Amino acid sequence: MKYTVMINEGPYQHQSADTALQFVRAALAKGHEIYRVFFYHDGVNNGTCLSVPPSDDRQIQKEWSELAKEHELDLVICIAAAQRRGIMDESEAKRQGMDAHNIADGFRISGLGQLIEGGIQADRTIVFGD
Amino acid sequence: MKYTVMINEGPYQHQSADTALQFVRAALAKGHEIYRVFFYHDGVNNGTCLSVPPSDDRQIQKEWSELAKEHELDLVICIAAAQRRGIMDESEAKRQGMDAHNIADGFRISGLGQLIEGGIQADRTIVFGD
Amino acid sequence: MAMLHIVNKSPFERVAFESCLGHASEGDSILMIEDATVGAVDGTVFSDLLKAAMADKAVYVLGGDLAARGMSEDRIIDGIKVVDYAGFVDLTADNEKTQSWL
Amino acid sequence: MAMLHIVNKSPFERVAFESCLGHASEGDSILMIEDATVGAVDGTVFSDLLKAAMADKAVYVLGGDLAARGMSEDRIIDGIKVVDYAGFVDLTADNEKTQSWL
Amino acid sequence: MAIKKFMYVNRKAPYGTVYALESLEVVLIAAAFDQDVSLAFLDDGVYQIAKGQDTTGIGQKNFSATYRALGDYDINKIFVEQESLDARGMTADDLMPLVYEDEDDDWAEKPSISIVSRTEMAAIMAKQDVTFSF
Amino acid sequence: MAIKKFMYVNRKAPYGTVYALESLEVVLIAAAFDQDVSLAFLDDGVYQIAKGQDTTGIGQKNFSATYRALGDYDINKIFVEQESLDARGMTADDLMPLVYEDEDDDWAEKPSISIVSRTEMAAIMAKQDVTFSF
Repeated sequence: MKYTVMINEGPYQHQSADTALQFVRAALAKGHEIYRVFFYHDGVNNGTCLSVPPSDDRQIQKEWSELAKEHELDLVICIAAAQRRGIMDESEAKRQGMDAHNIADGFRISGLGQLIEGGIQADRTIVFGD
Repeated sequence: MKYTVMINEGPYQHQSADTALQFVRAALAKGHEIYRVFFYHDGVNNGTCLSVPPSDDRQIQKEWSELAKEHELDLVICIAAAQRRGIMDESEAKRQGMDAHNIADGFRISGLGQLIEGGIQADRTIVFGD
Repeated sequence: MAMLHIVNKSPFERVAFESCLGHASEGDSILMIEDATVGAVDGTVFSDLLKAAMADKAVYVLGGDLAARGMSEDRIIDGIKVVDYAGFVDLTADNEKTQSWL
Repeated sequence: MAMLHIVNKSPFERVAFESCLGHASEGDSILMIEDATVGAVDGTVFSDLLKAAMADKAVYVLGGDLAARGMSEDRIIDGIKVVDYAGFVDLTADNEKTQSWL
Repeated sequence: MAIKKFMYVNRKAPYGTVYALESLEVVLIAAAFDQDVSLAFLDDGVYQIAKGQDTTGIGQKNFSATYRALGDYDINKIFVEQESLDARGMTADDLMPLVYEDEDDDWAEKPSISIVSRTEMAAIMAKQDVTFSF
Repeated sequence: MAIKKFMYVNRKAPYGTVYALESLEVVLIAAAFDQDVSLAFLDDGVYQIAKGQDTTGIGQKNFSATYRALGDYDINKIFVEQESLDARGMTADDLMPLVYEDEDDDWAEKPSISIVSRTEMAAIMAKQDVTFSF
């Protein structure tokens, strides 16, 4: 079965960011396909590379990056939501004249159309939020 | 009157970040002293310099930086909460071996003791959150 | 030693406002801000509870938040006072302490 | 065309769970995750409402979330099935569509 | 590929959180995809389409006018729950008059909003393929 | 400077949001400041000190043992609301046995938790100088 997953909350503040990660892992373990993971609202904060949680805590952002690498996941961060919240890739940083960017490995920034297209293509669309 | 203000939510997702800013402005306009503004939980995300909201929208992070400059505000971001969420100043970035930092002008990163000390020193402590 | 209780949650959505009413003491003040402002409107499933609390507590609503949600001041319960951010600040100064109901 | 309703809010804190029950159709399934799992416990102010919904809907609870909040499985309402994340995935596959109550 | 039924479920008040605004941004994009789009407003979501919204006092942009533009994007299936209005002391008169021009009826202007009971809303929800909640 | 009364009000369940954990982190720091510290657990906050918490299934750290350490930090005024327990089908037996050693009574071990009515909780809240809510 082909899934699109939408994540609306950032890491640590709301468990929905954890649950989504666990759900995606479990779906992959069962042989399902994750067509796309779309990060919206504060969910875009899952894609920062500057997070350094305590070493005995889970590393949500890194786990997404690793999972993406292992399973070639398409992790899409909404550009409009990301701009409001300060998540930026290298090309956007250049365009904005910023000297830093903070997007983690395995994530890409794109538009809301990717969410709708994901909903059209997938057999199931699941929303995780607050 | 001397105030300490605590902000527990990030910009844009929850209005409490806006309300806190408006409250601090109004208190300053009335001649009160803002002893400290302490950013905790997702509130630390108010201190990113990478935010680029639409030009017709409010610029919450920049407004804090400007207000801090104008009134010499002490804007303190909790270090533990910031590390989880990926808000980092230059020295912490160096210490962590990161090549980027994203703290906005006028904010400093420090410990939770600053919140308690703020509560002790101020005549009033006001919490803004979700 | 009066306390200002600050509520920012809709009474139709969360239990915070009701919990606030259950814990505010006689002579305390209650200020509705953000989504809580819709609780000031009369004729809702919540208004009787708020009116009962007004017997021995002062109730305020932040006007800008009420207007943003399309609710005009002539709809609110008689006796609720409308304040702006400056009035919000005054309430925190006039009461000895505050408690936020998040 | 059965639907899986996913609820993650405590029924004691927010109206989302009650709203879910009011909108789920006969033959639908309801899965409690995160803070909603405390709603599975029997003998609460919410349990009668949930039992009534179980007359024509299947109800599930995510076991890991229930345990995290200190509630053991022997306290939950008879007939609620405990699942893990794999079971969560199965429920989304077995139902034609899902709706999250946020 | 067959057209899918997409529903956008709005249950939260505007301005207190960003969900209303960013939900609307999704809906506007969705209009370009030629799918079957419905919007549901229930619980505190009914405040999103309340008329007379005035944000001058809070420093946020008033985005309520955008709902009026939905008809131009062929988004005209807007369901509002009666019970949610009742609980909040509101009636249909408190909502913005959202309309669209019906191309099958000589572009006559028609209301986009249907006030439905909770039971009817449940039946509408049951018919969707993809449900986005905010 | 006079000692102030600080109260930490906990109204949310643990793990579903970070508030419980990060509130506890504040309380541990607060212990170093020689102020008068009280903790209130009401509404869903009572789950924070429920016994038997087991987080192995959700990948989060179980921080409930830290509450047991509060007594060692001289934090022993912990108020739990009876009505909140009742509504959730819980009793005092469902809570972790939080204790402290009373230095004024030959270090006798005493319970830190007081179960109070809503009316009593209101009276306790009214006596605080600074109230932190999470």
